[in-house]
Formats: sequence, C-alpha cells, structure tokens
Amino acid sequence: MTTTPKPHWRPHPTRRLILRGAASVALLGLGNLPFAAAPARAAANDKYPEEAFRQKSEADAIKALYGKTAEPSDKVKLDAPEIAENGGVVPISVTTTLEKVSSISFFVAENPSALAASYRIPDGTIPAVANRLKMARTTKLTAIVEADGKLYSATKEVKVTVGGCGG
Amino acid sequence: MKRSLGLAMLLALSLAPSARAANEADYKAAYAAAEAASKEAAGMRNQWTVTLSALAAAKKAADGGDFDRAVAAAREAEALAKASIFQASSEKEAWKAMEIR
Amino acid sequence: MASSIRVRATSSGDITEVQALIQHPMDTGLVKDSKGELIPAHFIRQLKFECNGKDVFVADWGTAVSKDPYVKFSFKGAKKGDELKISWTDNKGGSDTTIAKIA
Amino acid sequence: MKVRIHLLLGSLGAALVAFALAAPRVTAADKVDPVADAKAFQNFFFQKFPNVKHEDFVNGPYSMNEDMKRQWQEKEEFPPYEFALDAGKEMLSTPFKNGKTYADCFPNGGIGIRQNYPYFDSGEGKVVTLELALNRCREANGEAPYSYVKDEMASLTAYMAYTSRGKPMDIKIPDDPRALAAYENGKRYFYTRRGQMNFSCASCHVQSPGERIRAETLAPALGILNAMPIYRSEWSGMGTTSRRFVTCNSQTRAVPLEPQSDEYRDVEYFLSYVANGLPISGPGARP
Repeated sequence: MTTTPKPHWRPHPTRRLILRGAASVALLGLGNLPFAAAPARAAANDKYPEEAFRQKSEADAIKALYGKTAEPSDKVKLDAPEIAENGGVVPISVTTTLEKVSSISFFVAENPSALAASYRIPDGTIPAVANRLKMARTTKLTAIVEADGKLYSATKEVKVTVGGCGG
Repeated sequence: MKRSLGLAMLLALSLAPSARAANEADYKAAYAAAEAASKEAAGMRNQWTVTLSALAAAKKAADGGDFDRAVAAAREAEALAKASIFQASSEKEAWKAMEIR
Repeated sequence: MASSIRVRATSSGDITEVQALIQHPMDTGLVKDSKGELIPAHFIRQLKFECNGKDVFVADWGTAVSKDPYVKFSFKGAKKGDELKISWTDNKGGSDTTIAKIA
Repeated sequence: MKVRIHLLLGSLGAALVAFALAAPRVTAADKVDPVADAKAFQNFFFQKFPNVKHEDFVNGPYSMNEDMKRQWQEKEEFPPYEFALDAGKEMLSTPFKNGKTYADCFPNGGIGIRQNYPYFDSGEGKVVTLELALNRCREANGEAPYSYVKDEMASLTAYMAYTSRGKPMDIKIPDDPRALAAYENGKRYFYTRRGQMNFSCASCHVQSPGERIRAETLAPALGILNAMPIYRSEWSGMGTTSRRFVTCNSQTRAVPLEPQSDEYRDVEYFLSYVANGLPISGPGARP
C-alpha cells in the first residue's frame, strides 16, 4: 500500500486531521494508564545489546549482536540514497521476502561505532523497516535480516559530504 | 575576468615578505593600516570574514611576541580589506551585467 | 506538555501501518557546543510498540539514529480502534509513553 | 576537497564569463519597471527549465533533482517541522501578559496572510517583513522580541506559512518612489558580488540552479522564499529567512549584516515580488 506522493504545495487536510486525532487521543490516553511502571517481566527479556553497540568495526558488531556471519542475499531489498541529501538525516529502508524473520539491523561501516539500529520483529509483524540514520562520511551501509536463525545481508554505498561553497 | 585578475594581483603584491625581523613598531604600523582599511570596508557594508580572522591572527601573534607573523597577518588583512573595497566599488555598476532582463 | 511522540497508525485490511516521529536531541556525545565543550551523549536506547498486550515492534537504537527520530513499520493482527502503546527510554533515564488508537 | 573547490570556482568563473557575454544588451535608460522585471525573471527560469512545472519551482532543489525529490517526499510524509508547526500554532493563540494576542496585530488573526508579506509601509517608508511585524507586535504589547534566527520566530512563521499553503504569492509595490527604490535596492543586493568567493546570490541561484555545490543541489532563485521558513537537516533545526540570508553571506566569506537590516528587507521584497503568482509552500524541509 504505497501512498502516491501528492503535489507538495496543496495542503494535506486528511493528514492534519489524522494527526490531530492521534495527538488528542494520545493526550487522552496518558491520563488513565492502567498500570504505573512497565511490568518488570517484560523488561527482563528485552536485553539492550550493549556490547554490540560499543563495537567499533562492523564485523565485531555483527559477531557481538548475532554471533554468526551473514551472507549477501538478493531477497533483502535495501533502499538508500546514492548521494545523501545530508549526513545527519539519511532516509533508509529495507524490505525482504524471507520468511520467519526475527530481527533486522543496520550497520554504517564508517561511523564511530558500526551498529546504528537493531529491530526485533515478533511474528505477525511485516519484515520491513524505514528510518533515518546519521552517517559520518561516505560509507558502506549494510542491512542484515535474521530469518529462521540464518543471517542475510544487503549492502549499498552512500556518498556523504558537506554542503555549501566555503564559509 | 579582467576584474578578478585585478583582485589576484592586488593580493599577491602586498604579500611580499619584509627582509629584517619585524618589531613591535612595525606591527603597530601594519596593524593600524589594516584596521583602517577594514573600517572602510565595513563602512561600505562589504567586509570579508577572512579580513577579520586575519586581523585577529595578527593580534594573537603580536600578543605572543611573534612580530614577524603578526606583521605578515596584518599585511594580509590589509590586502583582503582593500580587495573587498575594490569589489564593493566595482560592483556599484558591474551588477547590472548579470541582471535578468 | 504535549507528548514527545507523534504517531499515526492506519489500518487497511489486516495490515496496520505505523509511523512515529519522536522529539529527542539524539546527541552522540562526540559533538562540541559553541563554547567548545563536548555535548554529553543523550539518545533513545529503546523504543517499544505494544498492541493488545503483545510487543509488535522493539527498536534498540545507538547514537547513529537521526535527531527527532522517525520510524515506519507494519504489523498484522490488529484492527481499527485497537490501542497501540508506544514507549521509549533513553540513556539518561528519561522516558515517555503514549497510547494511540488505530485509525 | 581543496582541489574540488578550486575546480568548482573555476567552472563557476567560466560559467560567469559565458553568461556575461550572452547577457542581452544593457538597455539605455534604466527605468525601474518591476512588472517587466518579474515577467523577464520568471520567463528566464521557465525557458531554462522547460520541463519543470511552474508551481514546482517553489520546491527549490527538489524541482531540480529527481533522486533528492524522492528523499524529500519520503520525509514529507512525517516532516521534521511537525514540532515547529504545533509550537507555532500554540504560540499564535497564546495571549501576551497584557491579555492581547498576535491576532490583534494581524489581519484575520494571522491566518492565511503570509502571501502578502513583505509589504511596503508608506508610513515608515520602508519594507516590513513578517518576522519584523511579529517582533513589533510583541514589543507593542510589552513582550521581549524573539531572535530572528532562532526557533521561536521560525515556529511562528512556520505555522503562519502553513495556513497560507497553496495561496499565490501576492506582493504589492505601491505607486511610491520610496517603494520603487526599496525594490531596486533589493534587486541590486541580489546581483551584487560579495565575499572573498566573489559570488552574488545570482551566481548560484540564477546561473547554476540544479548544479551541485558539494553535497547540495542549488535551488532556482524563482520562488526561493516561498517555502520559508525551512527545516534544514544541515542545521538539524528550523531556519527563518533571516538565518538563511546570514548563513548564505558567511558561505561566500562576507560578513553578514544585522538580521532585518534594510538590505535584507529589500532583497526579500524583490525576491518575493518576482515570485508573485507562485504558491506558498512553507514551511519547507531542505537538505
């Protein structure tokens, strides 16, 4: 279900209404939180991959996060700009036709630490993610999908440089 | 093209290194000249950022006692300020050439 | 104070598409401020989406996620009117949560 | 990197020479004729980019480059200026300490009027921009003025621009010699070279729109202010027209003037006037 891009300058009445609806509901929802603290049980098994985020290189980060290596696969569709509009906000998305996907992660090789983001995909959730990442400089970008215990990857190069003429 | 050649020559001319080691008096003179040119450029509302940084570099070098570098920086500041004055006065008419008609 | 989470969940058929934009500086800890001092790292570590009592999406984020982060995903098994609970926690112990109805 | 900049300057220099030679003969008596200027200005861009739809020019670099347009439309689904919009909406209706609000200073409560700014104030004999009018309204009601280059002013103007989205720019030049002079002063500023880079606004936005200046694609000058204020990824924040003028100056290594000084007000007047008829598309999101 792809939304056809509406010509930009026409106002988006529908988008505003939905947003306003969501925002007002959001405020409403805050009031009657059924339970104060999130249940400890749920927090226990959501271990934040501390070690993996600390690794500098991509290989170490993948090993720390998954403990195995990935093999490139054309079933992983990685969409990223050829030249980033701006290194601070690079829209990146990945989709895959693989089955039984449990996790999707993004690695930016040239960043201070390679692992940028990692998503857990419970069953019932479509194996696809779009997000905006920072890239320090022109770099290889790798998306890894964990499906049925095996790792599949796709890689793309994104050119990143500063803008402007001097200053 | 003729105009930017003028700018380049002006810049090159003024950067000639002076022979003997500079002292505080040389620095004060060079800095005063640079500051005057910079004020004139500001008066024409066409100051360059590099002029101000060169002036600051000159003052910093002088505070550190390195008068050779201070004089060189002050001379560069003066040249830059003069170039911006040249630019402002020549542009008074030159802008029309680029106007879309 | 309005919630820091803007969310839009629209369902068509069995698939619910979720887009979220969160107001957060996402400082990496490697950037200097105008006075030359390092701005300490301040970023969202985990963002969780729950629907009908079940986690539908969990994001573990590092410092490479953009400022005012945005994320989009879809999931099955929910219908119009269900409630989607979104909550995040950051490395300074900050957090926020909100509940949105699926449109 | 250094080499590339010199290469770039060289190529731009060559482009300038080519343009200077190709520029049509300078007409003898330079009578100021804004109507003819606007027609010539718009035709220049319509002919230079025949397959860009006229109203698309207001989308700046995105009208020039397909790949960047795709990145932008993706972001527009949930644009980064959402927070500024909501903050601006709240600020516009929040009363000052004396109980009055912005609605008391602006026609129609400030809603859907952005396309008429800047306007020429015959009383003052000068151009008044939206940002200036907002701060004057604050000061008239005993409130401290906002900085012209910070978020509050950007949020306010963002929401006011949003309420005018799609409305054609509608700038008037009254039959007043001072108005014509302000328009001409703005035009002169736009075409005057400055800074050590020796660039004018036109060097980039008239001669090289669509071309790259390192990572950025240059926006055409036509409609360049229609999207103001803009959220710039480079600033990772909102930017007002004032902030854009100040940063453009320092890019060419020219020391910027004070925000809202006469030259900036006049160049905004000129650029908005020649974009008359093109839709307001603010707030915008830019690289």
